[in-house]
Amino acid sequence: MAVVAPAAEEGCPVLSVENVDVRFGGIQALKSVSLNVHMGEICGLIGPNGAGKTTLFNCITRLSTVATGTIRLNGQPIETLPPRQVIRSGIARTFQNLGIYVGMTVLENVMLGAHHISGGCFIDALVRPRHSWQREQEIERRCRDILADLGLEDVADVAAGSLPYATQKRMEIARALASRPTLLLLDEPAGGLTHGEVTEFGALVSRVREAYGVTVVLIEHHMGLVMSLCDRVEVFHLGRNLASGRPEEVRTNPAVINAYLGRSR
Amino acid sequence: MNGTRLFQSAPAALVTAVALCLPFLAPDFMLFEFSIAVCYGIAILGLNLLLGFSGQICLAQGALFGIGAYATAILNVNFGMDPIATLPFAAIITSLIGVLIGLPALRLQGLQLAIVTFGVASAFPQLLLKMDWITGGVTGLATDQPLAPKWFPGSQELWLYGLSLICAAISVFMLRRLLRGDTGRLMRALRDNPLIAESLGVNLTKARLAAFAASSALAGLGGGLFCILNGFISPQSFLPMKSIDILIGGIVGGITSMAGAFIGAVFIVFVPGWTTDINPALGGLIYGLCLIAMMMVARQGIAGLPIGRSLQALGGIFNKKDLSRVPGPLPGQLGGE
Amino acid sequence: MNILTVRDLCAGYGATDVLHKVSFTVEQGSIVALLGANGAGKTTILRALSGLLPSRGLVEFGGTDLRQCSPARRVELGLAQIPQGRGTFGDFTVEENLAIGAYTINSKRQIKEDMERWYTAFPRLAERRRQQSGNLSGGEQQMLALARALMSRPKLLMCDEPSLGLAPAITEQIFEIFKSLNHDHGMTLLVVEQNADLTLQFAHTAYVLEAGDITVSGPASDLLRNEAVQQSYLGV
Amino acid sequence: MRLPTLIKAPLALQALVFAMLTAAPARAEEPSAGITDDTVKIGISGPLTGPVAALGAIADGVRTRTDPINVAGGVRMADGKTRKIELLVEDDGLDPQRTLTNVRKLVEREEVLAVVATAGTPNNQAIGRYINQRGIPNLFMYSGVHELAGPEWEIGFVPSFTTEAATFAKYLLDNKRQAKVALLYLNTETGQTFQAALESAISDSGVTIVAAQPVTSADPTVETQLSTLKASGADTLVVITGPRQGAEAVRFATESGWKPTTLISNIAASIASLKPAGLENAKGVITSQFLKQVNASMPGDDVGVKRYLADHAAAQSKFSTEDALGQSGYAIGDALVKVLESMKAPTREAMMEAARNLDHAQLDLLLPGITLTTKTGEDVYPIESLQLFQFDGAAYQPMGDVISFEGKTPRH
Amino acid sequence: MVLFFQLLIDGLASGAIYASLALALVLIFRATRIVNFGQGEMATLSAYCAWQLCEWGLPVALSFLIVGAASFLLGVFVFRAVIKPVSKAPVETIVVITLGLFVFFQSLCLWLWRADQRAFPAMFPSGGWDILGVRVTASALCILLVLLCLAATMGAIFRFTRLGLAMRASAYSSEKSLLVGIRVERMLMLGWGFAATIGFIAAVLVGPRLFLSPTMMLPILLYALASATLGGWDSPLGALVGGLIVGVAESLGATFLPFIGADLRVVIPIAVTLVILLVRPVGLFGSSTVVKV
Repeated sequence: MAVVAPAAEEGCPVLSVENVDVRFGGIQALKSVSLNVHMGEICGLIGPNGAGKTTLFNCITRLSTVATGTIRLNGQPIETLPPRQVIRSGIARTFQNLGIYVGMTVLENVMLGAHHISGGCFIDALVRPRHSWQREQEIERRCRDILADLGLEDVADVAAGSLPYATQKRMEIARALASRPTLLLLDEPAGGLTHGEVTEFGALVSRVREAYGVTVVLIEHHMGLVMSLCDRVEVFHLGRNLASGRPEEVRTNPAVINAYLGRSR
Repeated sequence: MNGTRLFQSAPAALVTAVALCLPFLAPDFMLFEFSIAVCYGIAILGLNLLLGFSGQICLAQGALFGIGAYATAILNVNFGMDPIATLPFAAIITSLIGVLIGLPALRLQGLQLAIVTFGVASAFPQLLLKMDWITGGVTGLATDQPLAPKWFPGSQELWLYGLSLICAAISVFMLRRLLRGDTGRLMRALRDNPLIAESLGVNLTKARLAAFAASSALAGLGGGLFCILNGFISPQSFLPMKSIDILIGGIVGGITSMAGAFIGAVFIVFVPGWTTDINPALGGLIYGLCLIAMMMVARQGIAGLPIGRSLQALGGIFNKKDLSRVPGPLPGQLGGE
Repeated sequence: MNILTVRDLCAGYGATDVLHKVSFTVEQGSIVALLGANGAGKTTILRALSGLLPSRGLVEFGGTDLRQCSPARRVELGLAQIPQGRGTFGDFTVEENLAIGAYTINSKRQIKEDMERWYTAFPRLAERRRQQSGNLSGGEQQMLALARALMSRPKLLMCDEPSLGLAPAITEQIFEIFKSLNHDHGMTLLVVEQNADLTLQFAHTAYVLEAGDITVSGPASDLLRNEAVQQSYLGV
Repeated sequence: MRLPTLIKAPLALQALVFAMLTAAPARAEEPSAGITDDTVKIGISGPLTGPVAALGAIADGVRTRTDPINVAGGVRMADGKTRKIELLVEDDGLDPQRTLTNVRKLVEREEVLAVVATAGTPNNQAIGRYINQRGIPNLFMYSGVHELAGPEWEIGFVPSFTTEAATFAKYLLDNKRQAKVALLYLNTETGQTFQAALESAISDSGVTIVAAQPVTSADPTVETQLSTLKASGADTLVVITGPRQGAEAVRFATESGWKPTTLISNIAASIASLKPAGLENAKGVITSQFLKQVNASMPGDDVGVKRYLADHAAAQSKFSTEDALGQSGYAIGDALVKVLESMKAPTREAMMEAARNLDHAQLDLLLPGITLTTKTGEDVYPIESLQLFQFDGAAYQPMGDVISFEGKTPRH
Repeated sequence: MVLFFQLLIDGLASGAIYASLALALVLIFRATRIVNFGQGEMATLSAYCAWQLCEWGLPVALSFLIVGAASFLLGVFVFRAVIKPVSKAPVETIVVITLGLFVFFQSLCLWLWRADQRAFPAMFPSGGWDILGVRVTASALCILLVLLCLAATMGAIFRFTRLGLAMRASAYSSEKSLLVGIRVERMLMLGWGFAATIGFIAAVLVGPRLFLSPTMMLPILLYALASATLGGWDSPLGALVGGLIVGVAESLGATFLPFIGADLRVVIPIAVTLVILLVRPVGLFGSSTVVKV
């Protein structure tokens, strides 16, 4: 069983998860899991359903509570931050089954991503409308830029719920980018996309990494995407680290084939 | 996206037009009834903010309304303040108490919150009786009548009606400020899916309590106005059914429509009277049927009726944002492993 | 013999139609794949066939005209669907889910037998029979959804994206089960999938749906070689 | 922004109305609004719906009295004209705010001469300022607490709760000098007024209040309160509540084996309302009354009761003949007729004048010896006498004579 | 000390009254996910009908049977007439409709039978026992026993029978239920029918204690809502236990907490509910529906 050595590679990792345990009731969802992600990397997280991948994301974004272990972002421990502070510290995520607001327009959804920058103070909105309005305009401009960058400018004022699934996924990334993240967590971004769309999506993620200088961690079952996109792959099984390495190494690892990929791969 | 425009949709324009024409059309006592409706309308605006826009239910709106009324009465009776000058204080005091009532909302949602707040509404009249050293207990409180100033050429009723309209305009104006921009978005995000909102950095505690505070302030303002209009208040006026009436008004009018708030208020003030006019013995029966029929025809409230919608489409030239509610995924439906 | 005949099917949500006169047939004992991009109307077809959506056009199932049948009656006739996103009852236990799956079966003994059979086939479910199904992992839920659908002893099983969100090994396992159901029990399957690669490998016939219309159809092996299909769905 | 449009409006109209209003009292012979040569309009606002809809029988009771009069041609008033009485009834659900709205509607749209039988103390207080400013008679309020909000234009009807408390106290002082009293009272002005009055009436005597428990109309049951009262060791139970709690108290006494002397306020003591508790359980209950006992199957030879029963049948009234509230309404209607008969001019002032100078007016349903007496400036309380009754399992039997407190009702 | 135990018993007795309405509320919630504010008023109408039949000379048992069946039809009718047409409407709409039912049925009773209170035929003996100075009445005991049986039966039906499973499934998701062959509409209809019958049984139980009047259920509505919330909305047993807790807390609190007293006793059910919900947000017996991201 390959265990990742603590960041021996170049410099301090952007995200470092060390020996994290998580329990739900009587079930131990994560057992001493570790993960290091370096600057500018695209790291793939794969493993059978129920291996604890999304749970790890939830721990990082503080939607689940860590029993033991530490999670650091740029060296700062974040496992005790309140959930709403996580995005402020530079971590943005997307959700497995889409976490978008279907009743709002695309632009509004994306601007929500910048909420922690604009503040959304009720008193401000009431007594200093000009001030909050200026800030609003500024954020809108920036969000429209991001939308244009992702090719969504035409649908900016369309209700998000009426868009095709693939566009919604793209919008969710735009929203994540609006929060000026350093680390982007993508939970099954290719799920439910057709093959052509998956390829497009992969290109988008690469481009976003370059253009916005973000580090990406993604959970994915689509092996084609994982193999072509990721710099490094981390395999989970039954709440533990199973293997780690470059995509081609992992792909041929017998333990991974046995637990996850199946015979045909 | 010019949010400073006061009236964005056709129902709003219609309601405003009717409100401004009333003095020419309605006799004094009707004007008085309409002023009462405006009070309720302001309280319903508060409920709209809470239920329609931030997705939290409060069935204590009638109690908060009463707190506003008592704040005005006590400030007037015990401290000799001019009744009109007490209104801002009524709003602020009610807002603070509203935050207290909103505290359970941090843990409870939906049905449970509704029942707990309804409990508050039920206890309110008894609490007023218990605190008789300041509320006057069963005898109630009589306030000074704010007479129309000398320069005002119209009748007393017209003066009070004008006063109510000004309060309503201020409320709508403030509410619009809250609902546009970031605060508006975050409240809708809170309503449609609080978990995602939190992961987007929304401070749920602050946002929920702020919504309660703003909503209660409106209820308090409406209540203060109610006290001024009537000149006398007693616990009997703030029974739990008042909260239910306000809820009915909000939903009948359309829970995400500001114009609907006032339409709903007119409904709860006038319709019970009309139904007893049809037949005193069958009044309640007809009112009950009326409520049921109303909701079967206008499921989104009167402001959401097709006719309202087509008007809205007409007004779409002015209308940039659609604030209507599309049901988002429930927290439990997000799925995941 | 065709177990299912669909002719000129139109259906949609509200005023606009998503499907524009779709026609296709499913042969008794075959596996039929329905491919297409998001929003092409695949799920709409399944929903219309199950009677969840009002539709126009002819739908004939095992010789019965389905247009007059309520959704419940269709299940009784042997039409089962596993909806997208699993469709288990989250606050039911695993066992209750299976029991409710057999709602149309009247023989207690048969229910009991079937339950044991699927517990044997899916040992993970047997282990968790008293757990709330909402607490199961994605793969377990998909298995439960499958077992639940099978409890009604369907003649035609329709699956909406069975591989969505599942690990490759589990996807494979589920397709193996499909294959054996088809092969050993003669069950007819209609599968909607994104994973065209895998689907075409095991299906007999396939239809490609584009914007509410069937554009390509034929034996699965032909489609595997079709250039247009390869470009948009197979990623060659 | 909106003000200019508002101001321009009905200047002329407002001025006109104002002029008419101020001018009216000046020319006293000119008839007031609501009265013509052949009709007089009277308004009633009361709860016809909601939890206290039982009070709606009062309005129906008034109608029971006026309908037959209209059929017979009308009331012959002191100015020589005969007029029919047109009653207008509005529902307020006992919400003071709605009472005010209703009264305004009645006065301004329907133009009634006066309002009668307005139920509820807060409700009468809510309309006090308005009727005073407008000069609208508010006659024969149905409220046992006489805190007048518009003293110039108001007059009560039923005995004050202070009078009832004094009657009960008199009974105890005469018959049970060392009584230990447990008090179950409605936590509104009703009960609080009674409690205060009872306390002052028994001060410096052997009678003591050992426990008092409030009930609210929203309480599902009052057994908790009764258990507490029982535990206090009292030997006398005084109940000042609505009919439901009164009946519960009676039943509790039987069920729990506690047998105190029970005194029940007349608002809860009607035979009909005690029936659910079992009439045999109610044996021995004492109450005070100002209305005659009506028994439809055995009307006896009382002329007043017979007329009441005849009118009740003729008017097709919806309340039962034994309903004390309907009877009160009938008596109020009767009193209204008396006032109309003695009105010397068709004005509101004349009406108030007549109502304030009733001299031992006898009503059909008042007990013999109880009359309406008022005097301008001195006595504004029409009924200030009560008679004690005890229930024998089938009917109330009088205990002693009418106890009069004429002129002793405390003023506020 | 005798007083304490007496109040405890009194609390259980009044708790049983709250529990009976709570049981009907929980049943309809379990079967249709709707809180029917008109439930109590529908039950009142049924009780009046039963009373009227008795007045007309029918034997008590027979009239109860007839009205029990009629109540079922009433529930079905209400569902078909006003709930089914709006089944896809937002929840607020349905809330207002049930409030409309509340107003309608209350006014109907008021119109037909007027506001006077009437004696409802008692099913249980009126006596009681004195145990060390604490009075236990037979009727309270019988009500409790009947409720316990009712709650247990309902719980068992929901858990172990096909019908119960199908009703729960229909309430959970109509679409998924259709896919397994459940006739969802029929299930919802049954749910309304059963709830109306249970409501009638509740009214029969509490009628003799509260007396028959158009507003007899009004004062206990809040207490019943609190009981159901406290017990967790999807458990019949929870409703029973919740009702008893509310009853006892109220009885003891109103007497022994001087700052509350009998006049503020309405605060107690809410305070107790709040405290329990803060500790256990789904209520005592509620099953937690999994919430995950």
